[in-house]
Amino acid sequence: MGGGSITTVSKNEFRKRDLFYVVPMWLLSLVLPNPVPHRKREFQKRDLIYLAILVVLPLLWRDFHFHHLMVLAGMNAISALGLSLFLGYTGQISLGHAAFFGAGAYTTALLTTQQGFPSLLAFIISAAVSASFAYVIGKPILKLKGYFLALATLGFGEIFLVIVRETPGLTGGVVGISGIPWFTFAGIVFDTYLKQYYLIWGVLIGLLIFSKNIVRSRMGRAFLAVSASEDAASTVGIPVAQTKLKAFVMSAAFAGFGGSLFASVMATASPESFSLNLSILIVMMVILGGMGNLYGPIAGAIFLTWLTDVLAGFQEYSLPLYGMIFILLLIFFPEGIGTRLGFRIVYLISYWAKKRRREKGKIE
Amino acid sequence: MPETTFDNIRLCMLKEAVRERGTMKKNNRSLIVILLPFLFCFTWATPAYVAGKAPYKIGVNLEMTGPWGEVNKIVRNTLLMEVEKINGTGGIGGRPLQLLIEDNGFDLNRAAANMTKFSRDKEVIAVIGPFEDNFQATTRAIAEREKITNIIICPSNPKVRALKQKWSFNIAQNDIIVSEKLVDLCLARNYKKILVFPAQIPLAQSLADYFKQFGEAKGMKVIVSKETHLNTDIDMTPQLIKLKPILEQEKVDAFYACTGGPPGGVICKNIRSLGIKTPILGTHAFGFGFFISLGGEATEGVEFPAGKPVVNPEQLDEGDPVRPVITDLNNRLKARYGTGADQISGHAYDAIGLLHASLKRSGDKATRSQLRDSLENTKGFPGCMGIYNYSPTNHDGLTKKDLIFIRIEGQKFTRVKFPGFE
Amino acid sequence: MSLLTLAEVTKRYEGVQALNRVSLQIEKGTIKGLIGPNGSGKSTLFHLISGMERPDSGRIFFREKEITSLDPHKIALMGLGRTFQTIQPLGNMTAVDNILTGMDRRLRGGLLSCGFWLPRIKRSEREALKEAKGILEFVGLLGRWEWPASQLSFGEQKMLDLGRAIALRPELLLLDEPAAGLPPAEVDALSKRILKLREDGMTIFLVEHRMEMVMEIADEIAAFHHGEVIAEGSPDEVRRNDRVIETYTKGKKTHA
Amino acid sequence: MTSWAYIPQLLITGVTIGAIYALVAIGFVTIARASQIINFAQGEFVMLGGVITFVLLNKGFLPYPVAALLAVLIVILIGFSLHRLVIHPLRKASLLIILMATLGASFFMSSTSNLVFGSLPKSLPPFSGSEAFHVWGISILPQSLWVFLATSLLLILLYLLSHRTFIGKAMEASSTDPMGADLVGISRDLMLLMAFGVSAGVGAIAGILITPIFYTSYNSGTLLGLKGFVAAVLGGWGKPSGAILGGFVLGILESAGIAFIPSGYKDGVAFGILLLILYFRPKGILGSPFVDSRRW
Repeated sequence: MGGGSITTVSKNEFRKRDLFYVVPMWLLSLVLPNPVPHRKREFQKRDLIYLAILVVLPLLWRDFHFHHLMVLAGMNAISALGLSLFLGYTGQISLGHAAFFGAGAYTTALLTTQQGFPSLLAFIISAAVSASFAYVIGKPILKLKGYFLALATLGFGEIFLVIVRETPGLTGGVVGISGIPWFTFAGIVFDTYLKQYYLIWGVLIGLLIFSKNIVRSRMGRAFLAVSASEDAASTVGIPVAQTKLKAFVMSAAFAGFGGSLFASVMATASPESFSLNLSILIVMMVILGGMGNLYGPIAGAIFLTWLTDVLAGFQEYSLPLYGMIFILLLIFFPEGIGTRLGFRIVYLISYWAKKRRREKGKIE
Repeated sequence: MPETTFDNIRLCMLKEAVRERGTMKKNNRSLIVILLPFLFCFTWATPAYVAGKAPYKIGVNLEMTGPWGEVNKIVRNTLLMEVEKINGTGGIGGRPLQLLIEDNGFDLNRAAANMTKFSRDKEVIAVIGPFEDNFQATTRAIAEREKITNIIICPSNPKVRALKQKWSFNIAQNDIIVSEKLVDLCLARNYKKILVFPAQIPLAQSLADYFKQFGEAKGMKVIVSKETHLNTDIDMTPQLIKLKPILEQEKVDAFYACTGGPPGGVICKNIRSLGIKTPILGTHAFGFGFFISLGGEATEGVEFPAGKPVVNPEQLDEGDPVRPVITDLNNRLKARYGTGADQISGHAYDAIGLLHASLKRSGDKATRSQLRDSLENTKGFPGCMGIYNYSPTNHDGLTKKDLIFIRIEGQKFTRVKFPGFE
Repeated sequence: MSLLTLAEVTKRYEGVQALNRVSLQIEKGTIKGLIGPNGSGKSTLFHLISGMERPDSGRIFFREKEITSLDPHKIALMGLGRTFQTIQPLGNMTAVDNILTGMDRRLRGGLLSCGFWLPRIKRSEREALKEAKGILEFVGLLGRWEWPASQLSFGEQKMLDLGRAIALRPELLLLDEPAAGLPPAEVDALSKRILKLREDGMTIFLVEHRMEMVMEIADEIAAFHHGEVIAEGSPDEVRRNDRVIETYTKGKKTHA
Repeated sequence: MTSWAYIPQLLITGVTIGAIYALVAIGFVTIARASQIINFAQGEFVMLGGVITFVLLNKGFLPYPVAALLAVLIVILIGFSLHRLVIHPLRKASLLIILMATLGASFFMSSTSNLVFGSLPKSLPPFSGSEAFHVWGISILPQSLWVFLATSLLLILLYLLSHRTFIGKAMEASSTDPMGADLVGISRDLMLLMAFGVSAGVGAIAGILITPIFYTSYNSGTLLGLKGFVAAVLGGWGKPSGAILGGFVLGILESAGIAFIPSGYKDGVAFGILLLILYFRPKGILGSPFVDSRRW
C-alpha cells in the first residue's frame, strides 16, 4: 500500500519553489510540533530539547519585554492546553472558556485582597471554583452537540459577564478589583517578569505533563473514542456523558489556573478582560496548534500573542489586519499549522529520497 | 523497530499528503500567510528623523482600535502636529521629540505589553496613555515598577488614583472637580432634587458617588437610581420608563445623565420621546460634537460643566490665559485636519506641552527621573484645559476654576455664566 | 436459564413493523447464527440487545438480569460486546490504541491517578499493552500495530473492530455481518478465529449473509423474515425448513 | 407603583426591537436552510446597513431613499463576497472551522468599519417626524410604526420569494435533500450564495430601520446578531415562521423583563432564555427540522 502512495506522489511534479519553502517550513515545524496527532503519545527526546530551550532562553535573551510576552503567552497557553483536552481530544466545542478564566481570576482576587489567603492556596481554590462551575454548567449543557453546544457555552460566558458587572459589592462591578498582591511562594515574591516567566512556565510544564499522562492513559483513549464515535465508545463500556463532563471540568480547572495567574501577574481583574474575544482567542490557539496534540496549543498561544504584539505598531490598522490574518489562517491551516507543514515536509523529503533512489537505480 | 515505525508513520503522513494534494496549490499560498507577520516586523512604521542629535522618544499607548478608536485618533493627530511644531523649532536643545505610537486594541494584556515595550527602551523617557480606566491601573503599576513617567490623558476613577502614583500624572480634569462644578451648577439653577442615572463605566460610577457626596453636603436631595445602563445599550427606554414615575412623584428638579460616550445622546432622545420635560444635566463627556448629532433636538437645553475647549474661544473672557492657547490650537487643527479643538485634542496638547516644558527645564540630557522631578515642579503652565500646577503630593493638575458651564442652544455649545459661580 | 433471553420483543418505526414478538434464547458457549434477507430486522435486534435503541414492548435478559432499558455502556460493562455492520474504527487513534480502548472496562484509574501516572496505572498500562498486542496478533494486525486506524484497509478495519470487541473479553459477542465485503481467504481465517473464540468459552451471536459460512460454524441457527422468527434449530433443520427455502428462493433473485 | 403599570409602554419598545430581532433571525435561518451553517457575521450586516446609509447621507449628500437603497445593495455585495472569500473556500472544512471563520469575519467587518467609518455612534433622521404621539399615556414614535410596517412587508416579500419563485423552491430543496438537489442539477453553492445575498439584504434593511430610533456604531452589530440567533432558536431553529415568532417573543420578554429585574441584567435575559430553551426544548416553540441532524 506504500507503493501506491509513492507512485501517486511522484506524479506530482517537483517544483524548484519547494526548495525555498522547505527551510522556513522546517524551522516552523520545529516550533509547531508533532504533525501527526494520532502518533504514539509517549514522551520523546525532543521534549527535553523544548524544556532546555524554555529554561535557558530568558537567561540568554535578557529583554523583559520578551519575558513579559512569554508570561502573557504562558497564561493563555495554560487555558488553551486545557481547552485542547476538551476540544481537540473529546471533540466538543466550547466558546465560554473566558468565563472559567475569569472565575479563576476573580476568586484569586477576592481571596488575596479581602481574605488575605496565601497565593498558593488561592491558586488552588481558584481552579477548584472554576471546575465546580464547569460541573454545574456542564451537566445539563453537554448533552448538546455541535453548534448548539457552542452557542450554549457562549451564552454562559455572556451571563457570567453580566453577573460580574451586576454584583459590584463582590466583584467591584465594572471597576473590577485592582491591587492584587504578587504571587508569593516559599518566601519568593514573583514580582519581576523573569520570575513570573519561570512561575508560569513551570506551572504550564507541570500541567502539560499531567495532561500528557491523561492522554496516554485510559482517560485519554476514552476522550478520543468519544470524539471519534460515541456509539463505538459506548459499546466498549465507556460512559459517554460522564467522559465529556470529566473533560469539560478538567479544562475548566486549567482555565482557572490560568485566570488565577492572570490575576496575580496583572494585579487587576476587570470584566472586559474576560469577554468573548478571549474565548475566541483561546479556541484559535487550539486550532492553529492542531487539534488533538498537546504542544500545539502552547505553540499557538506563543504565536498569537507575539502576532498581536507585532500588530500593535500598526496603530488603527492592527485589528483589521488581525481579523484578516485570523481568517486566512483558518482558510489555509484548518487543521493546524504544524499538521499541514508536517505533511508538506514529509512529502518533500520522501520525494527527494525516492528521486535519489531512482537515480541510483539508473546508475546500476 | 523504531526505524520501521517511523517509516510507517511517514507513509501514513504521505497518504495524508497525497489526499491533501487537491489543496496543495493553496498550500503554496499558505507560505505567504506564514511570512506575513515576518514581513510586518521589517515594515515597522516609525518616523525617521534626520536631526543631528538622538531624539527624545515618547511612547504613546492608545486604543487606536475599539470603542474609543476615533477619539484616540484625535489624540494621535494632535500629538503628531505638536511634535512637528516642536521639532520645527529645534526641539529641546537640538534634540527632537519622537513619538512611538502603539495600539493596544482595547485589550488589557496588550496595553500592559506596550507599556513594558516602552519602558524597556532606555531612550523612551515618558509614556502617554492609555485611555481606558482599567488599563491605567496596570500601566501605572508598571510605571511605578520600571520607573518611567506615565501621563494619563483621561480622567481616571478614584480606585485607580488611590494607587501609589509616584510616576503617573493626570492631565484631564478629574471626577472630583467635575462633580463640585456640577453641584455649583445645581445651586446656581437652584435645583433641590436631582435624579442620577449612572452608566456602568468606572468613571460614571465615581462621578455619581462624588456628586451625591458633595450635593448632600450642600443640602440637596440626590437620588442615585438602581437602574443603570451599559455603554453598549442602544436603547434606554426600558430603564427610563421605570424612572418616569420617580421623576413625577418625587417632583425631581433635574435629571443627571451620568454617563460618557454614546449613551448620552440616546438618553436625551429616549427621555424626550417619553414626553418627560425634566431638565437634563450632563457630564463633561457630553462636550463632543457627536453628542449633539446623536441626540438631535432632544439635546436642546442640556447643561453640563466641561473644559474650556468645548466652546469656541470667542466665548471665553478676554484676559483668560487659556484663550490664546485654544485659539492657536483651534486654528492649526482646522487648517490641518479640518476639525476644531475639543477636550480630547486639548488633553493631547497639554500632555505634549507639559512634557516639552519640563524637558526644556531639565535640558537636553534629561533622564527619566529628572523629567519626573521637573514635571512635579510644573507651576502655572497654561494649557488648553486650564492652568496646571503639579507638586510631589498632587498629580492632578487642574482645579475647579478650569471648568465652565455649558448649555446647548441651537445645536451649539454655548457658555453660560452665573453670578457668584465662576 | 440461558445466557441471553429475548421475550416477546417488539419494535416498530413509524409504520414499519421492524420486530414482531421475537423470542430467542442463546445458550452459554454456543455459536448462534441469525440469517434472513435484508431489512428483516436483524440489525435492529442487535441495536435493541446492545441498548442502542429501546424496544416498544418485551423484555431482554442477560445473565439472569434484565437489560431491557439500560444504557449501552452499562450493558457493555456487564460483558456484552458487539461489532457494527458499518465498521466504526476509532480513526483518530492507532490500531493498538483501538484495542486498548476495548480493554477500558478492565483498566482502573480516574482523572487524578492517571494524571499523576501512579505506579499501578503504569503497571496496568504496560500489561494492557502486552495483551493488546496479543489480540492484534490474533486478528492478524500485529504488523500494523502503530498505524492510525484511519489508514488501514477495509478488511483490516473490520478485523480491528472485531479485535476491539474481543478486547472487552465479553461473555456474549454480537457480530453484525463480520464477513461482509471480505475476500474468501479472509473469510476462512475469520471463521477459524470465531471457532477459536468459542473454544475459549465465548458465546457468539452472529448475523451473516454468507450461508455457507454460517452453516459451517454455527451450532444453532434462527431464520428471520419480516421481523419474525420463521425457523429455529440446527443448521440442517433450518436448511430443510420450507419457509426458509421459499423466502430464500425469493431472496435469491435480489442478491446472490 | 407596581411593575405592571410599565407593561404597556414596555410592550411597544419590545415589539419594535422584536421586529428587528425577527429580521436578523430570518437572516440566520435563510443561510441555515441553504446549508446548515450559522453565519455569526449576520449582526454585522445590520451594523453596516446603518453605518453605510449614514455615510452616504452625510458625506455623499445623497437623498435619503437613494442612500438607503444604495447601502442595501452595497451590503448585499458584501454578503456575496463574504460567501466567496470565506465560506466557499471552507466548504469542505469542519463545523468548528466554519464557526470560527464566521466569527473572525464578524470581527474583521466590525473592526474595518471602525477603521473606515469611525467608532463614534451614528444616528439617522427618522423617516417621518421625531415627535412622539401619546395614546392613553403610552408614547409611540412614528419610527416604531415604520419599523413594524416595513418588517411585515419584508416578511411577506420573503414568504413569496421562498414559496412562489423557483429560487425559493431550489433553496428549499437544497436544504431538505442536498443529494436530491445535486441530482436534479441545483447548484448548492449558488443557492448558498443567494442565501447570503438575501440575508445580507434583510440585515441591512433592519439596520436602516433601527438606526433612527437607536443608533449604530461599529460594535453594535455583534450583540444584535447573537440575540437574533437566540430568537431563531427560541422560535424553532430553521423555521422562518419560528424565527419571526421568536424575534417578537424575545423582544417582548427582554423589555418586559426589565419591569421586574434590574435593567443591568437585560443582556443576561436573552442568553438565559437561550440556555433554558436549549436544555428543555432544543427544537424551539414551533419545532425544528434540523435538531436531529448531527450538527445541532
